[in-house]
Amino acid sequence: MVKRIYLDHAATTPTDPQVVEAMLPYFMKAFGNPSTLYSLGREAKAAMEEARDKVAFSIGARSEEIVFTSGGTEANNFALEGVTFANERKGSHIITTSIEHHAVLETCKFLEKRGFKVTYLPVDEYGLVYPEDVRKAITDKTILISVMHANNEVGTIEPIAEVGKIAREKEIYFHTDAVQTAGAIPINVDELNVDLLSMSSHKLYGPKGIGALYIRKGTRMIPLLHGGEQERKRRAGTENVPGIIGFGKAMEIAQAQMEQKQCQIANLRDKLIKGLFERIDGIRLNGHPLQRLPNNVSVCIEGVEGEAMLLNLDMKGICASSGSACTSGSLEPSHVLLAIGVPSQVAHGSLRFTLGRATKGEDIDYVLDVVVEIVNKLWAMSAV
Amino acid sequence: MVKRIYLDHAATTPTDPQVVEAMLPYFMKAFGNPSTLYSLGREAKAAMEEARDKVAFSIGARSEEIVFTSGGTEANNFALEGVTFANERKGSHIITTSIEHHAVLETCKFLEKRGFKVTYLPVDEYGLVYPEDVRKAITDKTILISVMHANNEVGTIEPIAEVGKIAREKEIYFHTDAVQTAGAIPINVDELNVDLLSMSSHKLYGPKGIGALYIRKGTRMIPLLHGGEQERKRRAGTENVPGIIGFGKAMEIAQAQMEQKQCQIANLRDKLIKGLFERIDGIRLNGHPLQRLPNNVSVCIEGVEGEAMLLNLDMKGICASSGSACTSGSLEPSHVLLAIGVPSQVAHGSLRFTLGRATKGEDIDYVLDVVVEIVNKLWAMSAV
Amino acid sequence: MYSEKVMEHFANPRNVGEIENPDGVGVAGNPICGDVMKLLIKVKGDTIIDVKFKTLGCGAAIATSSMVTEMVKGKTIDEALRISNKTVAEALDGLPPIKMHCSVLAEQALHAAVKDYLGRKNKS
Amino acid sequence: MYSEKVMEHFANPRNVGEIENPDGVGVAGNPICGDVMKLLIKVKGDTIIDVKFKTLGCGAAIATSSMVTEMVKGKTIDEALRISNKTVAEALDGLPPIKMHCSVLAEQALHAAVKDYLGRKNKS
Ligand SMILES: Cc1ncc(COP(=O)(O)O)c(C=O)c1O
Ligand SMILES: Cc1ncc(COP(=O)(O)O)c(C=O)c1O
Repeated sequence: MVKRIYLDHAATTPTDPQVVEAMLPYFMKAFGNPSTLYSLGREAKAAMEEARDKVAFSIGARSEEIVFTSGGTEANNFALEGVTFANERKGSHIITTSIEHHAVLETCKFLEKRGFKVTYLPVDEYGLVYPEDVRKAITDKTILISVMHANNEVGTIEPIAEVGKIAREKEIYFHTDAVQTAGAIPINVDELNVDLLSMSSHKLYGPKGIGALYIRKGTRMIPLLHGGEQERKRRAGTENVPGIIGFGKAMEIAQAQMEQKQCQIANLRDKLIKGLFERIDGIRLNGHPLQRLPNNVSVCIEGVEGEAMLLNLDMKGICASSGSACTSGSLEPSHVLLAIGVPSQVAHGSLRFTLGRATKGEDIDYVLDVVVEIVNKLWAMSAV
Repeated sequence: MVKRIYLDHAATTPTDPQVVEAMLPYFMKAFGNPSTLYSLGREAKAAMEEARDKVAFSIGARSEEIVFTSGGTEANNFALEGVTFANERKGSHIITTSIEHHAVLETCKFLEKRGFKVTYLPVDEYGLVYPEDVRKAITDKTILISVMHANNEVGTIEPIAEVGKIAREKEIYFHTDAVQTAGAIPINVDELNVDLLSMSSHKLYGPKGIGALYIRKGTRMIPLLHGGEQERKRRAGTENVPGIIGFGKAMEIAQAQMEQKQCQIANLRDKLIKGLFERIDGIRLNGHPLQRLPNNVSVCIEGVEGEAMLLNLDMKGICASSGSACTSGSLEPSHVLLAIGVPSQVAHGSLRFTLGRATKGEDIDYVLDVVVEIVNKLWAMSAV
Repeated sequence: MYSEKVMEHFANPRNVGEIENPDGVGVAGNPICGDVMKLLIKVKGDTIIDVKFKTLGCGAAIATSSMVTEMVKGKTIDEALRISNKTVAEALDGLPPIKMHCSVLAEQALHAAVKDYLGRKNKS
Repeated sequence: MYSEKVMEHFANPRNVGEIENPDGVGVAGNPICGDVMKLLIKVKGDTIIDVKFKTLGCGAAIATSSMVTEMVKGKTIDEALRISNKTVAEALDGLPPIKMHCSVLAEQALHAAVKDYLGRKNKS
């Protein structure tokens, strides 16, 4: 058995043992439907509301402003469709960026088919959106702006507070996809000036299949999932009680550890970047050198192909990614790398390591040795 | 501590211990994202596909025809929006019934707002839809028919195969909400002549937060959740791996026990109905006397109010429901009871017991004693 | 959903029953809406010396009926008329928003009973 | 995703390298698409007696390169021309649909190398 070094925390994280323990009673014991009025249901409901408090607290929101969803994708779909369908009398224009996650981009494409207009703002070579570009794109038909908090591929953290200020000034709803930042770096919805914010539990050591959308009080929107009156009539469907409890617990743990972990992980990140640059020629860092997620190392290495690297890394027990996990099945180079101006032939050589709570210094040493070995092997084999 | 007798299995079921056990390895050990190509992700993917096989097998479908969703509500929303939005060039008319679950009815209302026309067919006093009514309602603009397999409140099982035959003849897509029947009674999508079929794991001793939509090969539809390319591009979002594994296991267990449990539960159901009718005057059975779910006892008792009965039952450790769990927060009597012609003042006295695998004969005896006691107490207090 | 006080009154409702030859009777609500409340009072001088209720309705309807009878017993007619649905709800440590209408029924039944009493008094 | 055979050829690719004074060289693909394959052959009489490859590309690209060199070694020129992308993919126990284009590259590189050889022969 080779040892395993998991460096793909942006794709998903292992569920924290304490989280699993917190969930367990809600499968077989307190399994009631929270909409029922007998004690078994009330018990589930009370636990669910406690979890909601924890999630709300972690982003400086009120509990009533949190709606649980099945994950980050649903939260993004909900934010975009919920606001646009409810406000189409006011206008039909949406502003977003060219580096959003597919859950935003594909929803925009769906909305375009249904008559909405979407502006996809460019980003600079570091993946930064310019608030002034947002301001210029606003028309009197604009009803929603959506800019991600941090990019999942290249790790760049966007100037959300500044964009939010402009949105507020113009009285336009502002959504941010915080799937990569929630639980990782401090978030306060008032400081960020956002009206809607998406989160996903499995990115922060919680279970898969659960997420949340923060909806500022007073935001006009319709549900994405229609049916029963759960979640204050904003999201129908029997609540995923164990998932919600797990998400709440995961968020609580993330908050408690954030300060310390953020720093520890960023140090290891810098060690890995430094090591790669010292040992490999023709390497470039993707994303912003400073304004970046504490756990993200995204590079392109010329003359190698991403998948070949990943398979070799896997044989050495290292889990990494090339572009985003979602696109690993497709042949096109990542839309994010193209948007920041990486030439196609270089983009094919992208490699992303995303560190986690359990990552150790010796893991980084091992990874560096293995990467260098693999790159040399592939270079020796290369036709270019 | 009073003992607890849970008779609200139509609202939700306790997760089977074997199901929880099957899920556990996928939280902390095989936690990989199934879209990734390293072994940790492939392992999760393989387990997920095995679960898909089990779900497909249980309804006589092929694995590629199963798309996992976050539950029954999402499956219903997906079926209706997915088909109508993809086929609006062909027509804009939908046929459904007046006794569907809110997840269907509210989605229809949403679609009406977006320009579709919906026919809500009436049912007879037993809650039965007449296939001939379906045939008559079809126009050359009809693109979808949706009729539930069995009603969650009154337990009536609908003549799906007959409706499906008509739909097939007229080449119109046919969806059935099988949330109350999947795992409870035999289902075969070919015999039922359905193109789409909704299921929900937590109704069959699986975890909450997971469900599935069967989509017959060749059915033209678009996704409800837009984003990544998961589920063969039909449902975006990182897959809820533990939930999917749990659902698969729950379905496998349900299939294995179905024949035996179906009979055992129906016997207890009949014992409960008989006992209630022998002991309480002015009681009526809701739903069809024979064509009904094996576990459903739905009655109306004159001169008492549902919630008062539920609270009293809860004090005696009995979990039951009045109307559907979703509507327990609202003041209107259930739309299903009104649709089968129960007068408002009687509908307020509705009581539903839904039995489960663990229900015993002595539980029924206890429930009968308690119900009689409570009804007498409430009658004595009544102003009418 | 319900406060402990509501549940306590629901589980052990006070003053359920009838009064022979009541001095005032008030009814509020109707079975089609699901709740019917009947309140009977016995008055001596200006004071309500006995009060009973009968209610068909939900937990909140029964609890507010019980509570309003407790509040009104021993009060003068004028004091009784000053009891509003809000004071009943407050005395129960609050009601869920969708159940506030039950406290309105209690107020209506009480006021109807008092008016019935006043009407009879004026006639005699 | 990949068959064991693909992974085995990927992990231990056969015939990687260059040939000094090759008799034929074929290149297929381009770096913008992510895959470039170079195939070199040495021919004696009508038989391919040596073959080497160099590839920049994904797992399937490397495995198909390796496999095609194995298949072609010792074959006549005519036999080599009859090797299609399908036979290469089959020899690898199949490829995922989105990776079939890699086997096409292998076919193209091989045929290009053979044609290069034939071209040189005709010239000389
Ligand atoms: C930035 C971003 N948004 C949205 C998502 C989608 O979240 P989920 O997979 O939980 O639906 C992801 C992860 O896949 C992400 O990284
Ligand atoms: C017939 C029917 N359809 C749909 C649903 C919705 O399922 P879920 O709560 O899993 O979203 C339910 C249960 O609530 C149901 O009984």
